Amino acid sequence: MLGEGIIKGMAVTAKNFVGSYRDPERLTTVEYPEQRIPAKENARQFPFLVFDGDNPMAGLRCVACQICEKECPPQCIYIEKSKDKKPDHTGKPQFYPAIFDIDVSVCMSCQICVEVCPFEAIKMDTEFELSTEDRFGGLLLHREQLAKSVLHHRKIHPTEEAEIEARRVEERRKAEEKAKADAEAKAKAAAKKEAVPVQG
Amino acid sequence: MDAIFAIIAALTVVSAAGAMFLRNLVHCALCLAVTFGGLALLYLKLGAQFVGFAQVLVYVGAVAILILFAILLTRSGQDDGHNLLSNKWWLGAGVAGAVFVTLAMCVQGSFVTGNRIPAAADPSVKAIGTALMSNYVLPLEVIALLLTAALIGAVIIAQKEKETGK
Amino acid sequence: MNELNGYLLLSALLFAIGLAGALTRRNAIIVLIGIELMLNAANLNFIAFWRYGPNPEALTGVMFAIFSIAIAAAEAAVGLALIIAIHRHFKTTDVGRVDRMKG
Amino acid sequence: MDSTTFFANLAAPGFDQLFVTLKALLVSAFPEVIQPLVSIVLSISAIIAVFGLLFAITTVVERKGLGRIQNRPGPNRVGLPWFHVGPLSHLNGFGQWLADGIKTLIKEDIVPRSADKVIHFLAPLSLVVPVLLAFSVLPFGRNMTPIELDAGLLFFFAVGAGTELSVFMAGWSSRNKYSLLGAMRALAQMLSYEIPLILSALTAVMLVGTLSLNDIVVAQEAKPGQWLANWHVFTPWGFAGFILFLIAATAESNRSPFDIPEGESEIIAGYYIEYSGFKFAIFFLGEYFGLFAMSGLAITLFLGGWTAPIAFLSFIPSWMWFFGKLFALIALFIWLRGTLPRVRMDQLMNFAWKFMLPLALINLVNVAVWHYTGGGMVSWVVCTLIIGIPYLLLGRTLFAGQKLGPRTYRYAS
Repeated sequence: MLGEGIIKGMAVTAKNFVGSYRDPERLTTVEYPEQRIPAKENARQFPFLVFDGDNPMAGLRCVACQICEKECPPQCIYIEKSKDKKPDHTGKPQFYPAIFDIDVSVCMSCQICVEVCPFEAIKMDTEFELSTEDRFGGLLLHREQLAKSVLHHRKIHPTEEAEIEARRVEERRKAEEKAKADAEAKAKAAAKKEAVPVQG
Repeated sequence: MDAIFAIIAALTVVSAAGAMFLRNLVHCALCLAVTFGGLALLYLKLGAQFVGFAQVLVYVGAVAILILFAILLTRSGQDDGHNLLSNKWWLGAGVAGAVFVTLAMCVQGSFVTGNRIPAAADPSVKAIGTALMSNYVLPLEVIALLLTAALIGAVIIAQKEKETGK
Repeated sequence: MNELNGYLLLSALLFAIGLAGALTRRNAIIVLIGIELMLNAANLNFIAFWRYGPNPEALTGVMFAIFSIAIAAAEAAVGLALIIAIHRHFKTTDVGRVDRMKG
Repeated sequence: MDSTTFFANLAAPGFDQLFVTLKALLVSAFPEVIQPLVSIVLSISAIIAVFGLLFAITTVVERKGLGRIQNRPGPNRVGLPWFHVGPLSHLNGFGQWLADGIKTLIKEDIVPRSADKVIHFLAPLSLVVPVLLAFSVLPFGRNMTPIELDAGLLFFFAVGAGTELSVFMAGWSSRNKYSLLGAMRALAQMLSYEIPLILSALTAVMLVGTLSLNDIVVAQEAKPGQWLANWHVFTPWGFAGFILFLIAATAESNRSPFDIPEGESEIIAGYYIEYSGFKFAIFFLGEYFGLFAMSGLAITLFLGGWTAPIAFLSFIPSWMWFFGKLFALIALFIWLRGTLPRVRMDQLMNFAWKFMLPLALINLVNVAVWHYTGGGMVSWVVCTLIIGIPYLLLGRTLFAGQKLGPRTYRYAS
């Protein structure tokens, strides 16, 4: 009969209308500034620089190798190498970036810089609230703004960070072993050196 | 001769002139709608409420819209600029002017129009309805027939070409 | 000048404007508009004479106006249908160029 | 209504006649010469204020209601400025209309370069003025008709005709193909649905025997000794007429599901695509005022106007009944908008000419039958059959040859 479908449809909408008041679970809207959906693990916005420890500038993993600067398709990274060196996590002396700028208004979030980095020093952030009143200066992030603790990365990408952490522990262990072996070898050599006169 | 009549009359005449002599046909039709509205106001002022509202309903609501549709359907919204008036336009204008002068002289010279006092009675809608259903029932039926015939005729005329073309 | 004269003169003026338009313009639609204007001028006369006439209770003028409005509506419908048919046939609405009897 | 009636009502003050008394008091405070003028100005400002506010509230309620129908919360942010403390600071979004109004007021008014400037400017005005005029004959309560006209219904439809012209003016003057398409659609739709609208309204006129809207309402009031009011919607022909009127009114005021003149997904916004800022707001206002006026007329003709449905409920003031019914009808329109998808142009025209028009004509006969059979049990059965059988038959033929099975999708599912 004509009109039957209209009445059925109106019943459905009425059910939704009443239901949305009685059962808040039905409301799919997330009221953003107050409520947020936790970011998915693979979410990515713009890159940031990882540092270890408490001091952001001292703990930067970046060694200013400039691979990311060369690979970046929109060329939004600018790096200047330092004159001096400082030890990295394994204790090896490395350069560090005196200037590390990313223009996030140019960045296209392609993640190539992350993929090419041999030192796990640059990672993608999930931070998206970057609005600023100055569209040139405000969106050009310097290394002080870019540096974020490894703890932050562990929070947003736990799986990946666990892998990296394991690898780095391994690296450190190897470095230590090597150091130990070197030390032993040195000690042996020294002992030999010492022994030689005894023998000799 | 009061101010309200003067205002409405001026509006009606100006828009009627616009309806006749503007270049853009859509403007003409819109001016015509204003003329119809002005006439409806004059009817109201004369105490013929029913006729005034019927005028708006039929003329502004239907005839003006019909003319607009016709203008758009025949794509004559913009005149091409030349040949706005027919070749012997001065003849037509002369005839119209003569008609007006004659009518005006008749009106002014007539004894019938001398100092009439407007009648007081406002016709109620009920009185009009009763009259339509008693004294004027035959014209009413004829009008009904005419309207039906016009409806069917208009449809057939407008459709004719299409059917033969098939 | 009394009031009835004012209405009658206005009606005459409207009639003359309509007549002038219908006689001088080339476009068929404008000719139709002119005819409508003339009909309306006549209606105004009917109403004015009814109002200032000897016995307004008879409603003769009002009835005339009502029937005239109905006829004008029918006339407009048929007239515009004719104009559209002519336009389909001759591809013009210029009354001066619609001069052949044979289709 | 003239001032003598007001003074007569002064003798019987009460909640029911609150506004009438108030107006009489205000008018009597002015000198005799300008009293009619003051009375008119008071009526006009009351109408504009009340319906303006109603329009504002309706826009918010509509958006919230539609949101709830789609399981969204709807606007719930904008509250009053400078009051951002306490639990009521957001007003649950009911300050939205103020923000929208301010926004449209201060937006740039863009007129297309090739537009017909004068007509482009006049179009929104010529939409709002007739619609506002239409309010002047609606009876909002007992003795609360702004102008008591003998031919009130005719006046209502006559001024309604003016809106069609303004739609055309807006569409044509914008020099935009979408706006012209929208205007032509709107005109075709309005002209087609005006016929069933007037025919279904005529049923009430036929039975009551007057075109005066106030008299139609008085005729529907419960007579002494009756417990149920004589609302026309309580009869078979009245119910059918009400439904037909409601459908035609929906189409006439371009509301969903008959909103193809606006058709956002096809022709963007129809005839007011080239309007921005305050002119757009006026169009919006005009549309809603048209809806209110149509709802008011439906209430007056079929839902008993300002009368109470049951006799002992008449202690509630008459104007409250009117506005209560108005709110209910507006809610119904919102509900319909949230439920039904937009129809196609051919469906729309078929529905008007092949379904609405015959049914409206049959309903006219139905009223006559009801009148001459006296309204008893027999006439109930006969009248229900007279309107019911054509409804079933026409409904069937309308869908003849259409397969309306469950919808299948090629790629989804």
